[in-house]
Amino acid sequence: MESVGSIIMYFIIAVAIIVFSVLTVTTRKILRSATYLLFTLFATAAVYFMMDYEFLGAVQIAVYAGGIVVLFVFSILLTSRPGDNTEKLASRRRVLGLTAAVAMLLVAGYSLVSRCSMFVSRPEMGEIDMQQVGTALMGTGYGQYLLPFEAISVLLLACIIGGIVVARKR
Amino acid sequence: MFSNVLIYFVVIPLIMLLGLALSRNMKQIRTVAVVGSSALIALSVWLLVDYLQLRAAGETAEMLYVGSWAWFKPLNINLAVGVDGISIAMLLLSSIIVFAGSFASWKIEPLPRQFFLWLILLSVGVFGFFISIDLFTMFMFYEVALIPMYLLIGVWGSGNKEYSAMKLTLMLMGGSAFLMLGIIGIYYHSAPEGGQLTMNLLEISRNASIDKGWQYFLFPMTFVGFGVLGAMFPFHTWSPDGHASAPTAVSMLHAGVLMKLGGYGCFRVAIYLMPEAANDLAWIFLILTGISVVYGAFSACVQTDLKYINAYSSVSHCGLVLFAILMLNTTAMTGAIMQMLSHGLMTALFFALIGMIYGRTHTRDIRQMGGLMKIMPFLAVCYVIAGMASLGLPGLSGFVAEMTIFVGSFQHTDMFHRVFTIVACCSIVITAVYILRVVGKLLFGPVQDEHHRTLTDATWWERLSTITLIICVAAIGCFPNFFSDLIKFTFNTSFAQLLGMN
Amino acid sequence: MEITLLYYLIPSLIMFCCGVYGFLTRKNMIAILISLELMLNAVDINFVVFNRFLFPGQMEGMFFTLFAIAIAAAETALAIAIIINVFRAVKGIDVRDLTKMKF
Amino acid sequence: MDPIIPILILAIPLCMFLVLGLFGNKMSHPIAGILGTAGMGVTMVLAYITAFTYFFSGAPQFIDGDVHLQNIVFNQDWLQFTDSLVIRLGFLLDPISALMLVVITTISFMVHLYSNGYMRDHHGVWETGFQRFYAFLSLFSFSMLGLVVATNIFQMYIFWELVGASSYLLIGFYYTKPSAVSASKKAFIVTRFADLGFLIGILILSFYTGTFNFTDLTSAPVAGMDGVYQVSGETAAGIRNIFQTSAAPIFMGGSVMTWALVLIFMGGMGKSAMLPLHIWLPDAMEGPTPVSALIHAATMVVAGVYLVARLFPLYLMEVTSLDIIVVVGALTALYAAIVACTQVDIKRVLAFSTISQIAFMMVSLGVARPEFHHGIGYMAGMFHLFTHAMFKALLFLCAGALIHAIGSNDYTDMHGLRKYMPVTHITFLIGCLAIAGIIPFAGFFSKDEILTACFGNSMVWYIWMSFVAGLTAFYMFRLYYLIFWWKEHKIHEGHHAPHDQPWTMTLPLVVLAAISCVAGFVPFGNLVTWNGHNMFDHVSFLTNLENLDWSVAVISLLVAVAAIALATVMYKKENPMPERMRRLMPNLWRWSRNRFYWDELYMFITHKIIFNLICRPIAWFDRHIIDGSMDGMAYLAQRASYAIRGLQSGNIQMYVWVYLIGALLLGAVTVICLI
Amino acid sequence: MDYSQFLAMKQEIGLLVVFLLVFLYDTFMPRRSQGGLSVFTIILFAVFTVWGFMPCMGSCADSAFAGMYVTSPVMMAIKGILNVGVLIVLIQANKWANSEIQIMRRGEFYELLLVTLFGMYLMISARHFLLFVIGLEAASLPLAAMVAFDKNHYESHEAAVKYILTAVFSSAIFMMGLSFVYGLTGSLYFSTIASVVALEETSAMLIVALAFVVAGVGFKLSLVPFHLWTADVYQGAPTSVTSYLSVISKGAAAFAFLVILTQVFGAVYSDIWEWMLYALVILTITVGNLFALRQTNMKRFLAFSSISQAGYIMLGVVACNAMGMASLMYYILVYVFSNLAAFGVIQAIENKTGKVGMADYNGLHKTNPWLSFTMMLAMFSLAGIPPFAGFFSKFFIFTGAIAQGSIAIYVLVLIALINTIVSLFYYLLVVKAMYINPEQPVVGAFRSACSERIGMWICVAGIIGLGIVSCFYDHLLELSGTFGLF
Repeated sequence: MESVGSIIMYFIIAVAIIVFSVLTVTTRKILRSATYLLFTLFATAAVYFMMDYEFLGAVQIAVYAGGIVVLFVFSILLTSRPGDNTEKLASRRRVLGLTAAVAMLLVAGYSLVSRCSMFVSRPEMGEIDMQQVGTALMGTGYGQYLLPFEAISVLLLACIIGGIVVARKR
Repeated sequence: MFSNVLIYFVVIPLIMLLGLALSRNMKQIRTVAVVGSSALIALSVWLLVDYLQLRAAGETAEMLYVGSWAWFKPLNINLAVGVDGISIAMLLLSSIIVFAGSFASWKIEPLPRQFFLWLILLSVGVFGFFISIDLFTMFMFYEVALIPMYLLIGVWGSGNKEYSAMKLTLMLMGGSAFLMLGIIGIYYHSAPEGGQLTMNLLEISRNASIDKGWQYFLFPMTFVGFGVLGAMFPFHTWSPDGHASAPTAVSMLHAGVLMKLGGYGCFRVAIYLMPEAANDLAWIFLILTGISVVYGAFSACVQTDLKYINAYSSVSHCGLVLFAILMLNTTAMTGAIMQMLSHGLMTALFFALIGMIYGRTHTRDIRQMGGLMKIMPFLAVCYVIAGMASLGLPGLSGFVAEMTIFVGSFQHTDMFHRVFTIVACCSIVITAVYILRVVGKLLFGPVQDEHHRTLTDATWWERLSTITLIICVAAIGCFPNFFSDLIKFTFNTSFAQLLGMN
Repeated sequence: MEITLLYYLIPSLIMFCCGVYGFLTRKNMIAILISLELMLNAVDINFVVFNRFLFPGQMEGMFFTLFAIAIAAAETALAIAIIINVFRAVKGIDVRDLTKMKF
Repeated sequence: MDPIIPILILAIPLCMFLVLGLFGNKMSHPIAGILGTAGMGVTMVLAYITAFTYFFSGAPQFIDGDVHLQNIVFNQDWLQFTDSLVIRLGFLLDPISALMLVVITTISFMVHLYSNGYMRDHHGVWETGFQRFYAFLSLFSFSMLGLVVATNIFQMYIFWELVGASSYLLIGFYYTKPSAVSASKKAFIVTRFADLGFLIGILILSFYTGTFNFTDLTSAPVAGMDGVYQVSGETAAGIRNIFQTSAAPIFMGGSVMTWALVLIFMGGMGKSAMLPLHIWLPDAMEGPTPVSALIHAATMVVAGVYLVARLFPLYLMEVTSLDIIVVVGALTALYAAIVACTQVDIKRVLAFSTISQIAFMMVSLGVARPEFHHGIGYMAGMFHLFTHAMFKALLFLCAGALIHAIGSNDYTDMHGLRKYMPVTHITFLIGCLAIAGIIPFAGFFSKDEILTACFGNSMVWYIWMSFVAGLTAFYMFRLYYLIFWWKEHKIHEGHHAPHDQPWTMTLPLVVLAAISCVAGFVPFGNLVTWNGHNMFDHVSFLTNLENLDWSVAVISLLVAVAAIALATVMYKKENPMPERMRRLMPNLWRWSRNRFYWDELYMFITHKIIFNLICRPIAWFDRHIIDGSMDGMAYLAQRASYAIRGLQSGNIQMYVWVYLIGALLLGAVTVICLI
Repeated sequence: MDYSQFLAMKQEIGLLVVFLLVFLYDTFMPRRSQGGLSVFTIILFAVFTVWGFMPCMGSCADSAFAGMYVTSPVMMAIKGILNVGVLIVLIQANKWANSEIQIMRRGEFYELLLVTLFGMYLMISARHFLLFVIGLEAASLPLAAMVAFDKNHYESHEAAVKYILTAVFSSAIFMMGLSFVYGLTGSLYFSTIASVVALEETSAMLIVALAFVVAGVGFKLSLVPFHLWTADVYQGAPTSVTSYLSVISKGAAAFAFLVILTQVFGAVYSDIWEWMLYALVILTITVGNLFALRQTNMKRFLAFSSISQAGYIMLGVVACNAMGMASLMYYILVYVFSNLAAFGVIQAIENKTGKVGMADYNGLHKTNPWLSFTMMLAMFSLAGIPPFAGFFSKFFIFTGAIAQGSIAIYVLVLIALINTIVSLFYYLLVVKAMYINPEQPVVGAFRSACSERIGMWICVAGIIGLGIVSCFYDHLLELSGTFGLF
């Protein structure tokens, strides 16, 4: 049995996620869209916190909200021209989008709902301390992630090089 | 490996390819072509003689000169060779036609070197096919023989050549698609449960492990696959267009040898390996081939293009080959092989002559020509001889082959088969109609086009080419028993117990 | 009332579908990228809640999310670079203008 | 008998053919002519030796008491189909083959000789292709000789085809003439069609009996057996048994054996120009006249008769088939005789006369029964074959001489030639008398015996054939008078008066005329009978005369004389009677003149039906349906390619949509199918 | 923590060393010796490639990081095949990379290329989905940058956008699927997932997860209907990048696909994904062929051709046996040579004249006989015509598939075989353009650069030799036998 507080908290977060997600993709102004994305990301971070993954929540806020959204905002400012803000949607396109989204919802939803293990409630678990996270990140054993960590560093390096090459004027 | 004589049937053309690649002028190209093809004839004649001696000495093995060298070892795919009387006959036929074809394209233009390269590559495939007894190698050589056709027709052809070349290639490759499936299927049923799978024809037939249900599936695959090349109705339509557009030597080689690959394959793969299905399903294909015999002949009656006439006639004659093979008795099958030889030589002769005539008159429309007997008597006489061979005049090859087929087919105990034999017999009349129609319009009668009066008769290389073929046609027609015995021996050794034939 | 696993999965799924919808309907390429972020984010939530609800003894889901965030950042950066590049070339970022190559 | 002579008989003409065919155009014309003629002469001598040895040497392998035996001089395997079915090339010597050897070589030699003159124009310029002509003649002689000495039915078929081909080549000798080309084509195709029947007949026969050999099919009489049928008892029983017990003894109302025999007879009908298949023979007159004499009068066209005679014992087993032969023969005889009465082209008259006379032989064979006069019909048929060969060749050669002199085939260009060409006139008259059946010329005896045989079979056929005999006399003399009498010959300005031909041409006429005069006295009954038994105990020059059935003979003589008289009245002097006759029976005249429209009927069937309703639709079907469906597949692929190009719209959102829906469908469908 | 485990990753480490050396050379070498960069890279990579085949690499089957990373002779072989391909790409790209426009970016080109190759290595060797995803991203994100390399061409930009957006979308779908898998099994280790899947009964969630996973990897393989980006990207990207995309990237993805399906989901082969793959294979081959029929741009044409080739490659996966795997690898090997030969010619002509239309190839054999000869061999090999290697690879992949034995597989193979006819048609169109079309040649006679010729010669040697010389396939088959997947 959950505490009432956490239930209320959940609903707030859930509603925030849903509403801001919808707004993100429906709002006409691109800058608003980025803002709603930011809210969604915050809501997501809140979920992480609720799940007791504080570290993850922090990363979410730092990287996503702090990094990516800023990137978006800059690029929007860089690329937007007066009059660009409003876009009208052709109804055909909207229908296509809706069918795809609804189909996705139905299929994935059905597959989730059809499984009974989806209805378990949250088991008790203590907080994960940073020590554990650090060990897992730097370890080579089962359930430890040194190799992906190293690999992603190469990936990031490549993306940096790629980004530079692409962005370079000539 | 090189101690086996059969390998040289592939090696010689390969050396020729090398020689052609190195040759610089027309003279060298011709030298290579002539020397190489003469070597091939010599080799096949030597093989024939040696084979007969071995047989006379009491060799009773199904295949002689058998050799097998591992290729893709884990799959047990080998480069396996071996010949019996039938393959030797086919090798002989091929080498003769390659020889005649080289002379027929003495003055080919443009790009003579490339032309000969492709032509010889084609013959690599042909020879390889006939010496192989491994399904994989056989199939590989089969396709090697098909693809040069595209360029040979496309580059050196005439008329609507692009379309024809494409159609021919695609249809034949379509056939080989079925074939490939059939071969792979056979491979997986080539040995009893747990045995070593094999592609070797002899071993597969010895194992006899393809159960009936699978035979029903695989037999049509392989038969249709080869049947397309054998111009079986309704998969024959590549033949008229393809032949019409092809240059002379290519028509010769294609109708003369390549179409035989179809018949040979039908018998060596489809029937030899799956006799039960052949026996049970023969009626379906008998109907189809019976149709192609009569249908091809009727179609030929109204064509106006010389090559079309001959192509439809090939449909009819090759239909007879498949028809006879399906009769599943020694005589009819012997007849089928003889018909292959006969048709190969005679149709090559036809195409050679048509090519020569076309080279002079620049038309193949029989309505625009006439009285050529007066203008180019040598070619005209040869044409008449070819025509006579085609309509089955005794003393030429067509007669003996057709009669063996008819007599053999009529020995079948089933009424259905005999009735169909009679239907097939009708083709001899229709053949006479269209052959004489052409001869009458083309060679006899008054000269139609005054410009033709200035044309010259055959040159020496053309004469050589045609005379070679005529001699062979007459040789088969006059001494059929020699060939018949050569062929029949195979059926008596390898097929008799298989089919429970007399 | 019990807040079960599904209660978290449904919003995340809706978020994902919103992302799909946005990708399919928006004209602005940056808006499309934003939609993509929604989708990736939804996936992250999934991993986390699965981990938390079903397999609390380990941290695979969490770490996956961690790395996924990094990857998302990288691809967003690269994508924005490319989009800006396009903007330089065609002076516009309407995705519907990018149909020169077709059929 | 030493096989060297028989081999030479076949080999010399073949060699001549090869030599003349391959090297002919390197030779001068006279050498080619002399070579050919000499070759044929040698062959003739050898054939005479052979025949003489056979009939009169008394060697035990040829004759056993008073029975002529069948002797296989040599027999070489040529093509082995199965263990029992083997084509052999051999030399069968028996009465009919010996007879044919003589006939063929004689006529052939005469024709060779004659052609030396005929194939030159008045100024002595040789025809183009003179050497080729001789080569073909040799080829024909070879084939025909091979045909008659065949030891098995397939050898016969082989040479049957070869004679057809040589006939084709010779008819089309003047290949620049379209009519000659089409005539040769027609001849070949019609006979080919008949040969199809022959072939099928052979197939059926060999399927049931398991043999091709004549000696097995119609084995020689066993010594001491007074068999009704020439087939030995065992064989006969065996063959019947085979046919009766085999799977399908009855097929469409006839026994299988009847069918086989009728089909074989169909081959004979084609070669011998019996009724529905006769149309090629009149056209075949487009060939040079010596060819007509050799092939289309004396030898090849009687091959059908020979075939029936050869298999006669088999036919006797199925009397139905003999009845069919009689009906066909009788109808043909009458038809041809009627047509011959109205033709203008003299060669055509002779051609129809040939058809009619061959039909006589056929009828004769058909009515022959062992019960009646030891099967006199068989003997009569062969006898008539022999005599007819002589006088018909004579007539044709005369016609050739006339044509050579006049330069036209029509009697309207001739008339009153008796003064200009006396030798031709006399020999032609002899020929006419012979064919009309006037005693003592050859035709009288043979025809009389045929009528006797008919009489023995049925009254209807007797009357019918007598009537035809009368018609024969009438149209021959009509022709004779129209050529040599009727009115004075008109010589065109600048033309020489017609005159007799050089000796090379007249000599054969004289020789043949002489033979026609005396051939009737040959005691055929002791040479050629259906079972080899001699018919007469002792033989003299007058045997035939002594053994005549006078009641029949007198009647036939009367009919013939009456017909000649009628012809004399009508055609000796120019008068309007023929015109009046024509008005009297306009329809009959028109139909007869147009040969009862058989050609038109065939034209209709071949062109309108076979060509336009079968060949063209099939060709169309092939191009548009079969080929079209192949092209259609390519077209469909192309269309499909265009139809789905919208998928690749260039719009990335579309791409993603397809991607997503694809993935979802993949999942959803699998879920639906599996759960 | 045992860092010596990194030593198990010999090839990855080696590749990173190459990458670093190139990076350092590019960054720190003085400007005047920059000219040697290309040669340096090529030689370095050649050494690395040869080293990969050295016997000292051993036939070690090793796993590290608690099973997160696995290497075995088969994987070494497939990596070796990729190396060869990359080497050829590098050689062929030399001219383009040193062209005036690209010269200042060529260092980055090499670096990015090596990183993507590293990503592919990870895809192949990963036995953990996180590592796999990182490999996948490393193999696709830098490629987007490479696609955008041709700054002067608008198409290049368009292609890059299309590529990166769909790639990210696809990886989102893929990760969604992964999250489902994780939810089902509680692990991302292949071995653990496999054991749980084998125990569980089939559920809708597993199927949907599998569908998403298939879609995600199918995107890289450009299976229909996940293929739509392919043509545009291939057409727009610089030709060197296109050739890289079409062979190397596809080959790695195909192998990874095989590994995932058999190692992770092997237990539900006949239940679920056999049928999914049937549908995908038929669609891929057919649609790819149909689109290819009417292409006029050579690069776009080869894009569709490569789509249908991917369908054939998938037959090796459908087979789900050792022979299928060997055939798949062999197919990739042959495909590398055949396709790169074609791209080599296209590149040579494009570098010289800038023309890539099929009509520009009309009458090519008159002016450039060797180029057209190479092109023809490539086309024949792609179409599967003996005695060229393509024939053998097709034959073996069909044989491998049919080894599975059901009637359905016969039908599938028959459909594939019938499609080969369609493919033959369009391959012959190219041959026709070069040899048969009567028009005057568009492209004048020229001598292609030395590096291009070397590249083409290698390809031609491969096309001719790979099939006839049987040891390649035999070796692969032997290796697959030791893989122990099935």
